[in-house]
Amino acid sequence: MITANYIKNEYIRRMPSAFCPGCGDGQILNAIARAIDHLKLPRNEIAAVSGIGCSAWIPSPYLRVDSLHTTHGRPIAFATGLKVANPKLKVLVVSGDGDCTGIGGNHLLHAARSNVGITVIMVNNGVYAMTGGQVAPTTEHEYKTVTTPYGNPAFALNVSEVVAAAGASYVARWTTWHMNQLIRSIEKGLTKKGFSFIEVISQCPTYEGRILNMDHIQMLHWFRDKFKTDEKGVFRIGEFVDIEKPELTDELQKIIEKVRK
Amino acid sequence: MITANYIKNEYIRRMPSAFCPGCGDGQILNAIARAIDHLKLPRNEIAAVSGIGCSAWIPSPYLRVDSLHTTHGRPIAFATGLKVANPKLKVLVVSGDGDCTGIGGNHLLHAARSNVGITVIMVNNGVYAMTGGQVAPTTEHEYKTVTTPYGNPAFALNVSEVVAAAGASYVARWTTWHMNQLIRSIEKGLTKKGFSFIEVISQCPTYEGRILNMDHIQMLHWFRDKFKTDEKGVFRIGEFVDIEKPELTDELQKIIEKVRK
Amino acid sequence: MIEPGEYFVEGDLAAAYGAIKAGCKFFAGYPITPASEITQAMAELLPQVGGKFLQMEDELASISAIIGASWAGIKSMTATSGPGFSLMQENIGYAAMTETPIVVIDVQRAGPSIGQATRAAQGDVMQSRFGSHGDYENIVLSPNSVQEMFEFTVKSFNLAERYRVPVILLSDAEIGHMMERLVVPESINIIERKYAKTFDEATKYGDDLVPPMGRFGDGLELMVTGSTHKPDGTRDTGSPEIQSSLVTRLVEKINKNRKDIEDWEEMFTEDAEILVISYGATSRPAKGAVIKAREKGIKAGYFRPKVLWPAPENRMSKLKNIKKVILPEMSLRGYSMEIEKMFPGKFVHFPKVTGNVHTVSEILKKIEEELR
Amino acid sequence: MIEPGEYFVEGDLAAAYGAIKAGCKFFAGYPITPASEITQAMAELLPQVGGKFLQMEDELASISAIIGASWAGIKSMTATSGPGFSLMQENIGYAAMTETPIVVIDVQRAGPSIGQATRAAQGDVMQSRFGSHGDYENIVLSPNSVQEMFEFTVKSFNLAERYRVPVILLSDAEIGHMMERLVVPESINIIERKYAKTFDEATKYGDDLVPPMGRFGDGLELMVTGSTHKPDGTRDTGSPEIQSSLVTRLVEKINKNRKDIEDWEEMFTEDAEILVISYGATSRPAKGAVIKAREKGIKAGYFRPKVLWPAPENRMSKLKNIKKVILPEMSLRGYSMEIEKMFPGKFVHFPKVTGNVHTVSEILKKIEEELR
Amino acid sequence: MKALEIKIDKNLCKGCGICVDVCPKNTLESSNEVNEYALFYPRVRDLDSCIVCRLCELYCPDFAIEVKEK
Amino acid sequence: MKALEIKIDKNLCKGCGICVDVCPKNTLESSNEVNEYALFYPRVRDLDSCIVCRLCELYCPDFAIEVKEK
Amino acid sequence: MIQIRIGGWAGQGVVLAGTILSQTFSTVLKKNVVMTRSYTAAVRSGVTTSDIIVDDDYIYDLMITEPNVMIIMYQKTFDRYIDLIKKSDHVIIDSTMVKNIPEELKNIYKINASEIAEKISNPRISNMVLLGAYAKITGHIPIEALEKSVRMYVSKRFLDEDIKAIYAGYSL
Amino acid sequence: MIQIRIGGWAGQGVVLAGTILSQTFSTVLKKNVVMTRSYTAAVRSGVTTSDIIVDDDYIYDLMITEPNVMIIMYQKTFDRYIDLIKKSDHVIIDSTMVKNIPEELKNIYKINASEIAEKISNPRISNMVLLGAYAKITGHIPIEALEKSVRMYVSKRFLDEDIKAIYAGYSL
Ligand SMILES: Cc1ncc(C[n+]2csc(CCOP(=O)(O)OP(=O)(O)O)c2C)c(N)n1
Ligand SMILES: Cc1ncc(C[n+]2csc(CCOP(=O)(O)OP(=O)(O)O)c2C)c(N)n1
Ligand code: SF4
Ligand code: SF4
Ligand code: SF4
Ligand code: SF4
Ligand code: SF4
Ligand code: SF4
Ligand SMILES: [Mg+2]
Ligand SMILES: [Mg+2]
Repeated sequence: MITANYIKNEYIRRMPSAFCPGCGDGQILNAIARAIDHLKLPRNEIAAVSGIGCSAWIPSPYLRVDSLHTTHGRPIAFATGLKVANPKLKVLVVSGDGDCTGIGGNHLLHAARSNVGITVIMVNNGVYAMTGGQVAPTTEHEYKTVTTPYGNPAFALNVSEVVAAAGASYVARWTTWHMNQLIRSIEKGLTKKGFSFIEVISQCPTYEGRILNMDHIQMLHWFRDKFKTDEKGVFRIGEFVDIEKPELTDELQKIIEKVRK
Repeated sequence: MITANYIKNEYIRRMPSAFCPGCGDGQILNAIARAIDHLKLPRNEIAAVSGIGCSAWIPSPYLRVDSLHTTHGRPIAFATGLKVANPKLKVLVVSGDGDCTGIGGNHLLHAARSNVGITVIMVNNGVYAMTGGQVAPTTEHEYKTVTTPYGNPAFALNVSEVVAAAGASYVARWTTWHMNQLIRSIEKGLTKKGFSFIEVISQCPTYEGRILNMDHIQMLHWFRDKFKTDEKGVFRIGEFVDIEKPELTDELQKIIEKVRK
Repeated sequence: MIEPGEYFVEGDLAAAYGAIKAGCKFFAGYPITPASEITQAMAELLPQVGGKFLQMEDELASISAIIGASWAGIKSMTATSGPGFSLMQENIGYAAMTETPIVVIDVQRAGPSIGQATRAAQGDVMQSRFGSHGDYENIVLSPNSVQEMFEFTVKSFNLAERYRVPVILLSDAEIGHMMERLVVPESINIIERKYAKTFDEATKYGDDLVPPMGRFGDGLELMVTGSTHKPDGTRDTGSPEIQSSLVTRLVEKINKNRKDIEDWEEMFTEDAEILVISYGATSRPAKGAVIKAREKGIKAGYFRPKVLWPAPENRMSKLKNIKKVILPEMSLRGYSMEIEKMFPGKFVHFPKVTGNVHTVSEILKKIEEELR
Repeated sequence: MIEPGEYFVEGDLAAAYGAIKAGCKFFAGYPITPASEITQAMAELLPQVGGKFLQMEDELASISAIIGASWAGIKSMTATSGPGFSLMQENIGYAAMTETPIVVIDVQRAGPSIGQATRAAQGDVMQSRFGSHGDYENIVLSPNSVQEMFEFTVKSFNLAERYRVPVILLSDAEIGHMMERLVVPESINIIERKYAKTFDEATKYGDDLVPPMGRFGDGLELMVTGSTHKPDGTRDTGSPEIQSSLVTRLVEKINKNRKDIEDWEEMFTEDAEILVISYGATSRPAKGAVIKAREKGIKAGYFRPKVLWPAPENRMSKLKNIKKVILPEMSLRGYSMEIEKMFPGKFVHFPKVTGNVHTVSEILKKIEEELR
Repeated sequence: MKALEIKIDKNLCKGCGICVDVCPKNTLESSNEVNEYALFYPRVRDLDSCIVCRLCELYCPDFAIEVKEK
Repeated sequence: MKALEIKIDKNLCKGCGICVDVCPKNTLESSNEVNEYALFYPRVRDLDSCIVCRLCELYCPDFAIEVKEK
Repeated sequence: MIQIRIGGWAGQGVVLAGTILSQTFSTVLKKNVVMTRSYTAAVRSGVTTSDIIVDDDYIYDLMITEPNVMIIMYQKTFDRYIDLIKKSDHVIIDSTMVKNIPEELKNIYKINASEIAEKISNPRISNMVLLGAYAKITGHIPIEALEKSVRMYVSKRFLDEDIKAIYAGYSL
Repeated sequence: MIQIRIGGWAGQGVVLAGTILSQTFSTVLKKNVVMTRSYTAAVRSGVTTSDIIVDDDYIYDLMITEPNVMIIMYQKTFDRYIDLIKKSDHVIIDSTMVKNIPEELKNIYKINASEIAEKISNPRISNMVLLGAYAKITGHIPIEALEKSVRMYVSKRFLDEDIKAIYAGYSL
């Protein structure tokens, strides 16, 4: 049986992390490391790319692989270049909900559309945590945050649905309560030829907790009780898409072969 | 019966346009003007916002209303500010497929999500026309363009589906063959409280024509024959979404009232 | 709302107060350290005065939205820091080209790139004037206290409305996050926009080169474009003369009105032999050091541009007796090119890029060293 | 592929040829006049040499992608014009901070904002150095012929790899769209990247201040970040010393190696009394005018920076006999601050912002006027 | 309804032929006449056949055709 | 399977109590002991009850708990 | 000129204490005051400080150079600033949180602030206890002025306990 | 120095003609050549020009100042450049497209290029006919050099008709 200690020694660059007590980001790090281990992927064949945000710190510096900690919103675009330049790399993007769908929404859309073979793990904590608890594109209507003190006038984006509509090869949503399912999905994502997207509903006790008026244990229980595969809308979890279609770097390779022969 | 001459005198700033012979952009201008006329909207209550591209020239300078010709990709963001600043205005965005979903995709996503009460008409000619026929996010897989000389390695975005998934109040897709339906949808869009999105499949004889190897008449016939309400994927036309939900500027007004009382 | 009186607040909050007092009714922004406190304050304050706040999807959208709102006749602002300021550059140029009054606050942090988000720097000085492509001029203000965060924000709106330009309030993490006394005065001078009542009026300008601005919804059927355009707004992307006359006017609009816009503070300059030029947070210890130097009998002077761009070149060019000019700043580049240009052969750069402001004694020591 | 020999091509195409010859294997870009021809040529050429081309969703993505690719050990480039160049600024700063070799071509057009897309200008000179927030230095080259579009593109790659900086090839619509003879030589000097073979190697640098670069996939477990970081890549957003030493090195890396990087051309400078300084397209008529002036017995000289940043300051500061310096350029701002700084009291600006290059006779006339 | 006249504005018409194509009655036809931009504008083949449905006006991208009713 | 020892690394544990919550056997409990960051780390209530399912290890965000098997 | 550093750990109310104390000097006592804060980018945890400079004159130096007073609420913070503590005129610590004090340091006011706070309502108002103690020990501010500042800043809900806390600290 | 402007309407092959002519001078005849193009941002339609400067020396002026030769393919272009046409040494027009010529202008070579082109294959190669005529009229280039340039540039599919067209123009 795989022990946490083995995972830590093998895949974690350093601990303790800078995450708050009870933050889901540590769980996601744990899940990523285990998925890599299950697949027996050599560490030098994995590259982690992240943007700016608490969740961007999951791989950088904690995951013991080459890591590119980029600008806010752009990790998917950086990752696309990295993947195209070296298709042998498994390129894993870890991005917050703000990073991935706020400032970075466009890159997400186009990575899904062009089906570039990278894996994006989006940490959905419903808030801009690193900057102090502002409203995110994933914050529910009327919720109060420091930038929506009278309630959010906008609505939450159903990210996985949008990514599915944009053409991704693999889309799944889990919560930090669903550790085993999450690990399994990350494994699937990393082995998928095309673009894979895994949304993780995660707890941010410090800021999301303030909005929801819950502590991290309450949040985990809420994840357990409320998020179901047969739920609707943002509460639906599970695998949404799992298809095969031509992957971008493969297509580029085919072009080269076609042109050069 | 409404004559084109009346429409021209009432709503068109100047003719001839700079569009190529047979370009669908002129038809769309015609449709917009007629929709405004059908609704008996005073011209000073309409503001047109567009980005950069051939289709951005439809309202600017041709439509005789206040027009804001913005930077490439940003018209929806400009329009959001304009609408919030003066909710009485009917704010109409006309945007090319590249403008709207290439560089501007993120604003589209968030305008739909936040349900701001603007109307976006996206001209889908499957190409970057103004800059000379480069691949667009709406170009089909393997099509040859000047930047995909060996075939498009990526896939076309099903824009209306994505906008629907993002939360728009009204989504419809028509072609320049479906003039009456298009006009009806623009009317519905302009009267809709929330965010409305109308995709118009349009012919660009100059560049799209080169890609498809069709002239504009052939393209119109193709639109007529291939695009159906019961088709699948990008060939499906019709109304995709038509719902009511709280609109952004209304919500902001409610906040003001709540705070001030 | 924000009664006249005394407050003890941080600089960011003072800027938000200033905006409200100046009549700002729309703010679109995106969180970023160390400017988020302005954004958060505006979210709270605006609805109280009937204004509207939007957190946008990014900084590109934020600046676009405030330009849009400005054309609806609403005073509008955004606030950001380096990374967001870089993203706003394209549309700062658009605002300059379309002569749209907007206020952008850049609370500078230690860069380049992500750098150190909570720490102070003055590395965006050149960017605040040259960050967008092509030829344009804007106005950049540099506050050095919480009180000035308030006052200069008001002034930014006034200048923006007066000259139809984007105005940048260039602050830094030190001033933005520092707490100090703020006195909100009873009465504040507010400049309101001159509106064109007809289409024709909107196409003409007088000696000040500033045409009155049309407003969307007034029935003028305006044509606004970031492309080269004739005075009536008609796009013209081929004529050499239209390009030349438009761009020249946009630049001259600022140059011609320099006297009205330039602003600075000086002390002991009449007989100074060594001059300390400084701005923003750094100008506080700089002034302190000059005072200390005088106490020691050193003929030191102090000169502080409050408006960085356009620079007070007229005044600086008259400071002839100076033998040496020291520019302490929290940047390796900052304002140095401008000051070196104005004081060739006399210029001594004194950068500090630790994220900390210079101390009085550091600058005093430098003055003494340079005299040796 | 691109055999040595003679071609008659436009500048944009020559740049693409140069990139291919330099070993560029990845291009990510977004169409924009007048740079689209580079993009289109790369789309066509790259697969022929086993390279890859991507049209991205925008310029933000384009520059991000080439930085990502560079870390995989692939020489990468993008090309754009003003509006896109403005959008790239945030990540040009990121490339500077992470010391990523990339080449960005900016084919300048008449601005600000959308301006006149097909017409030439030189308004991005300051932006090319100061467009991103914070303190950094990069390298900017300015070609004045189709041949130099080729040669300077090769040189841009060489400098980028040598110094681990973003290099900007600052061209303009005139040179980009002009057709002229191009000679592709038999052998071309190519500088290849120095790779670190161990993690440790990647954290150390010698006198040139340039550490060898790690490559993703080599098992070094690199940490790359745009945040302030220690030499080993560990993020440190609180320490004054780390901030100061990193940023100072990034700037000094260019300053210290100025002698190797600076590049210029000069003529008749020994005895010149009036000097015409010019770069890019404008330097062609400028040189012609100086030759004509000499024919008329005027002691005119010609000086042309080929590398705009770092500017050839050492050389310029030695041009002592000069009484007047004329800077003709297609901008109201352009390079003027630098030249005014170097030649205080002697500086005469001669801008032309019609979208057209100066003519020989215009510059000659200006020389004669200034002598009167 | 009957048409009194069908006017094609030579300075606006770009000769795209869309009107000819959409006319349900074949009232219009292409011509070999060019305007000053070297574009071939259409002409009326058979005025009487026109049912004044104004589809030509609806589809014309250039506001170049005008059907006058009797 | 039986646990030999359950080690909680005081320097890593942030006292979040997630391990206590997810343990199906109530093997762990909260304590009042704080580490140097003033965080209360959990303690073993009943070692024998542990079934070495390692859910605590799987859920611990900080790699702070280690279950040693007999 | 008075220079005060309040140092603690994220979440201990360091900035609140600093603000109330600064406001006492500024708004109540009409002195010139500059307060700066420092914290790492990690929102999560770490050493947090409030630095207060008080002067009758305009304040030029924005950085604390030689603190007269160090109010320390946490062991790690104490360790980090040991050099400044040695040079300071007054050092006031929360002795519940700072236990490890080098022998040679004699002149330290040890206030069991957290315990006192807990007795009043909860340990989170230990910062207020320390402010009260500061008023007493240094004599820089009358306790009434401090009370006034607390009343200006603190919301009704917490006002009573905070006032109790400053007086508890003052009466030690 | 020779300065040539070829002026026409978008789509008439103005740039192609300019390129082939420039290449004749540059690659075949080893002269220094600069060719610039101008067109409006409207991709759609409008006046298009190719300006060619040829010199034995290095070329400093990038703009045409006093054209020696004007080759005009379209009436609107003719009208626009009437001033330059008046000053030019040689004016060559496609008389099928340019009909409206002021009386006073005598020295104009009227070539019915479009008609000739149509006879060979289609009017789109009228530009090649005009190049042939240019070679004959000005004597600036041997027709063989022009042919060489055409062979270097034009793809096989169109080569025959283009060669025919230049010789047709040359033999007028
Ligand atoms: C261009 C730019 N804008 C804004 C910021 C400030 N910023 C840093 S992280 C962040 C939000 C992070 O939220 P999210 O991505 O949801 O991550 P989380 O912290 O919630 O895990 C923002 C706005 C920035 N660094 N760069
Ligand atoms: C920031 C920026 N990047 C690129 C461009 C160049 N550009 C102008 S229009 C255009 C594409 C237009 O395509 P689309 O939106 O589909 O409109 P169309 O011309 O096809 O109607 C591009 C890339 C620009 N103006 N600004
Ligand atoms: S602020 Fe929230 S997301 Fe960030 S580390 Fe703390 S708990 Fe996690
Ligand atoms: S290029 Fe295409 S889209 Fe643009 S005007 Fe011509 S036909 Fe229309
Ligand atoms: S009105 Fe109808 S029938 Fe008459 S010409 Fe037009 S399309 Fe034909
Ligand atoms: S549709 Fe209009 S532009 Fe086209 S041919 Fe008919 S009248 Fe002319
Ligand atoms: S291994 Fe299982 S039973 Fe044992 S302590 Fe951990 S969670 Fe509880
Ligand atoms: S889950 Fe880990 S960090 Fe949390 S209390 Fe248990 S051992 Fe400590
Ligand atoms: Mg988040
Ligand atoms: Mg398009």
